[in-house]
Amino acid sequence: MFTTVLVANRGEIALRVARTCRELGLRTVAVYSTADRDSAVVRFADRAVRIGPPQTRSSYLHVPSIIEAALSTGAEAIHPGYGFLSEDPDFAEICEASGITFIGPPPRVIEQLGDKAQARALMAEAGLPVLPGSTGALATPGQAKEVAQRVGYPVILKAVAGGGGRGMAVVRSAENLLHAFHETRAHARAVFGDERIYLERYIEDARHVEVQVLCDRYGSAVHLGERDCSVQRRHQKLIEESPAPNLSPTLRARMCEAAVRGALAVGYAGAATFEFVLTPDQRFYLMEINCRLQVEHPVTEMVTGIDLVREQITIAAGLPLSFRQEEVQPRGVAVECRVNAEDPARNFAPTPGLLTEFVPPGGPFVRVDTHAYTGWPVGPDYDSLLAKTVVWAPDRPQALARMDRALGEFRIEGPVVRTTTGFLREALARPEFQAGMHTTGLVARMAEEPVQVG
Amino acid sequence: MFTTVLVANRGEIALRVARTCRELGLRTVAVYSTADRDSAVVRFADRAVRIGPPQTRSSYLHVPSIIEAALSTGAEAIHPGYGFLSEDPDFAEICEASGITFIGPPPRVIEQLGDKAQARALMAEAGLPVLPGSTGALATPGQAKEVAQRVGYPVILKAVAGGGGRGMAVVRSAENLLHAFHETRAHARAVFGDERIYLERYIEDARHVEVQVLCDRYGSAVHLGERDCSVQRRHQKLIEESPAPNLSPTLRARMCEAAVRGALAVGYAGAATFEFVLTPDQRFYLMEINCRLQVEHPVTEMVTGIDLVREQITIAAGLPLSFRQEEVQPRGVAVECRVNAEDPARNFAPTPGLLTEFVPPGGPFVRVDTHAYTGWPVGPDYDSLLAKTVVWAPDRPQALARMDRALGEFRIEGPVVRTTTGFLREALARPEFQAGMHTTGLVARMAEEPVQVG
Amino acid sequence: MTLGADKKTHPENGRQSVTLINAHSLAGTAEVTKADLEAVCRAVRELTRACAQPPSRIRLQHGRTTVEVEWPAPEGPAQPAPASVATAEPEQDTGLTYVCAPMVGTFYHAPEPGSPPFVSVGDLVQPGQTVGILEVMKMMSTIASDIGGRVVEILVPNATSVEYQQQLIVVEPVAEG
Amino acid sequence: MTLGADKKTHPENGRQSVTLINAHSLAGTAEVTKADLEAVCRAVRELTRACAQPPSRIRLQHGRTTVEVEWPAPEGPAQPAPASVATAEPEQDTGLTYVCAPMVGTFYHAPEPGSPPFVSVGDLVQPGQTVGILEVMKMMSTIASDIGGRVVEILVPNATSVEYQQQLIVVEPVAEG
Repeated sequence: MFTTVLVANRGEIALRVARTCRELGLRTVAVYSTADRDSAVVRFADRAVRIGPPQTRSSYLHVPSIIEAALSTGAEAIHPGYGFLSEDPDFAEICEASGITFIGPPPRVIEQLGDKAQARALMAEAGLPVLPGSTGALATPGQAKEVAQRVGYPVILKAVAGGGGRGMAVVRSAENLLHAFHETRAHARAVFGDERIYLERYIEDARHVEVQVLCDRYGSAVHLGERDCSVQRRHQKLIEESPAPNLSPTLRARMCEAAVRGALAVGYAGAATFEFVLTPDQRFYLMEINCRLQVEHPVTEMVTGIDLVREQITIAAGLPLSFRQEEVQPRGVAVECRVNAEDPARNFAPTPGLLTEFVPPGGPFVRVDTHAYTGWPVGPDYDSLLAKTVVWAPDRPQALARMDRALGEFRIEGPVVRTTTGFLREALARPEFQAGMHTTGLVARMAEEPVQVG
Repeated sequence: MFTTVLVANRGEIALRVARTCRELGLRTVAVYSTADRDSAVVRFADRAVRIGPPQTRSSYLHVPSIIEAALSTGAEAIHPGYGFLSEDPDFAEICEASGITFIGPPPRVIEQLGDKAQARALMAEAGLPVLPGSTGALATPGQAKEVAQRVGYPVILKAVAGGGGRGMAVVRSAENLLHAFHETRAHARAVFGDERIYLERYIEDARHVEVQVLCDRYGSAVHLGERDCSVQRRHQKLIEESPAPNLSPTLRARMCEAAVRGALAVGYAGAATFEFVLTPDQRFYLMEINCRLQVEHPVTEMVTGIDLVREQITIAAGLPLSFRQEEVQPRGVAVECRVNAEDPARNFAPTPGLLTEFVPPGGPFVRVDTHAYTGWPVGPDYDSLLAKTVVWAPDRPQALARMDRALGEFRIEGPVVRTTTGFLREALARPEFQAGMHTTGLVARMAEEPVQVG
Repeated sequence: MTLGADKKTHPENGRQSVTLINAHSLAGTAEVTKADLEAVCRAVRELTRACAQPPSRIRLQHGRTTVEVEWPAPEGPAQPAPASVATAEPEQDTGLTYVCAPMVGTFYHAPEPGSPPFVSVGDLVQPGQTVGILEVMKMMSTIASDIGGRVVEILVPNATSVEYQQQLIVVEPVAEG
Repeated sequence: MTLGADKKTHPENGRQSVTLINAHSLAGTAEVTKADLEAVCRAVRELTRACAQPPSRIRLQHGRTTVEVEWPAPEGPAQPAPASVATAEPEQDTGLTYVCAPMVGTFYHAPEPGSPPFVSVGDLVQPGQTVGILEVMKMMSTIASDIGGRVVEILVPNATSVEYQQQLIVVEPVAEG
């Protein structure tokens, strides 16, 4: 086992990772940009190294600074959190070349699965259902048109190097394809430095269901059940829960089995998430595989009792999985809501600013993962996630009532700060959500027909 | 079911009860003294009624004001929390006479079990092991001497109307008995308005293990396992956990069975706690029965997944228990630490004052029950409990590491405020506690031999 | 000595209150003693301590001592007004006094239904005179005015539930002599 | 000394209290002694210590002492915290400047082991002159002084890990002409 771990991230996830490191008896090193010098993880960690200015390119994405910080503090391992360098195969490789363990899958696996077109092909080979679409990247607009014709509209164009809901465009008819093709490609080039795109059939009114997998380095793999993340706004998840409501045990078992099979097929090690689209007629197709901890991992922790960061670390340290599949026994229902510093009334524009008051909810079966506190200046440089609120209850109606209670308890004040708590409570109150019959179209429909009060 | 519940308490427990009421869809009414006008529960509740000045006698203990507050707000039920009026049979009776449901056992049961001498006799009759001692209250010092001679020193003198660790005196030899007899009696008269005392054999180096019981109004009773509360300072609990460490399954089963039998014997309804003393040779004896929610109830909630306040309310509403004994399946280990606004360096003197900073711990498997927030003025009028920190983990070593992490995370600042977090971490670190071999003598021994640093 | 860039924040939007001090200059050249300074600081500490929120700014000028303390102004819906501690004490500004409820209960204007009220607006009351009745758990007790004066307003309708220390009747003290 | 404190609420916006302290003061041009100044500083330290948050600004004027302490007070969208812990900019008081690390790495005084250091205390440096080397992942890059002046102190020992913007060398600008 390591003695010192560096957390190459910021915000709530850096604190969350550092917490588990502390519990494992590991010394923890935080890295921070000058904007984060009073951040929660800086206060929490045993050591903190200032690595750069607020701009992520020169701080949280700056590989040499992070490697130097690790070497100078004697960190034997780096946990990348999510986002930033968490799925960068080059970073993982540089870590290993520098004698530092990257807490994540092998660089080769990150590279294979990070190429969404290649991942599609590999998984299809492993027998996982993938959506009808292009084989590999699209060479020309003509090829795109041909494939779209074959699979039928609507289709979705995706960046090969994308993921996490970014770099995608839905095309509903042939006349829009050419324009979308060029636009998506230009966007992919600008954002990911890789202009390759591919095409899949797009399913309307689908559900987003993903399976959490853990694999050790010795070929053992288990799944920790699934999460439903269908409440999304522009492909960004807002509410996640486990188990997925109204999912038949057979279908659940098939999805989980597929995820484990896929992970084993590529020699995965660490924590992976297999994201599936679930169609109204109960078919499921692989969308992508994430080679990192997910934002929404706490719901899985709440129902299984398993600390996913702990497992990531022990796997990276070379320990075999400490439990077998049959020992994973999910219990009850967990729901997570992402409270963002955004103004729903102004199209969810971020609202950075000083928090003059920040009192999170507490009490029975409520977990809050946040880096915020009274006096924290929410900066304009990073994403607007302020607090993940997670609740557990024996059943879904109780969990939803508990979440509504918890969200209502938040006291977040600041001269300019607005949050999404009210919006989330509205979403929770929608009849289709209460019934567990909602799809990824829920938020868009909310905008069309505001909820009835009373 | 009720539509409106009044919470006749303050501090963390008032908020905790109100939270569950909200989750049940009930309107909640808070009552508050002028010292508590900005309290968390006042902010949280649907209605808040100011009932009196800071002095508890004229506010939280003032029955007419609380009844009037309930009647004027349309509350059909009163939850008394713990302390204050929670075990006052007169209050329970006045509630019922006023057409308000008292969320607790029937007044007759509270009265019987509140008389500790009578409770002893009733439980002995029901076949529960009680410590050798006096039959009923002691009439004269001579009688006390006679009984003490018979059961052997050390003995403990207890107020018949006492409980919760108050009104007790340990006597180690005959020459001290007369003095202790008069002193304990005078104390009992002053504090409880009832000078009657009784005598039991006192067990040195014992453990405090208690069993949580739930009974509905139809003769069904279940236990929710036990809690070990052996870390005490002057009979006040500081750390509690479930399950009790190093307790054989047979012994656990016997204790739990005894508690259920005792509850059924007196026609109990609601939540009860049977407190046992567990001797070094693994015998257990009943100490007392508490007719209310315990401060430490969250550890039971964390391992069973059952919301005890919810059960109290549904039982009081006349619903039968919603689960059977075999459906209660404890999982993992939960530990609670009581963080008090006290200065361990000044003999745990309370340190009231403004909280200029209050950031509670969070993250995986941490629950905090607190009414404190940045800006809350900790008042001098009430007890010093600031925050109950509860953690869960699959096993005890992980739970203790997690608790240490969580306590270390607290940021509590104020010009004069001191807390017990450091002291609690020291207690957690003691080898005998880590091994689960500690007794109620732990804290006294800590004072004698300060912990070694490093 | 640490000096920062001068970034004055004078919010135009009025979201933050600005505190202005009228530094009170006394004539003469009294020396500013250490004790004076300490007294000022103590006062500031007390002020800041009394406030739930930490201040956002403190300004202390020494010669012609000036102290400014500023708090961040909460925005949006005003915080639930701290339930006014209603006492029978006169408000400094208006000179009015209030008869307040000594307990939670139901306030009645008259001894029994149909009877004329104990007092009406415009009446003169003597110290100790009964001005209403409070019913607490079926027990009736009288409420008296502490001081003498003229009844300006009756704030609570007849047969209404009141809280502890809730203001019931406004009395304007009548100047003596 | 009499101190008055008024806490008023502006009812029209229902927002923040304004605190006024009228302290008496001294006229004239009494000399402010060093002891006085220290007393003020101590007082400010105590004031700020009582606060949860570190202040964002402290202003201390010497003649007719003025002290201002300011905490982060947001205005409009986003006020990125001034990161000016260590910049190469001159400190207003001392006139000293600092050469800071542009990146996390290992700082070396000399081009290679055994060589004489680039600069020593007392040396005059020209703008742009190399004063050290930073090793970042085996890559060496030179560190230059932005301005000319005399080396006052070398703050970091040879072959030491440094943080981003960590102060390395103190340079006192030499007056021109």
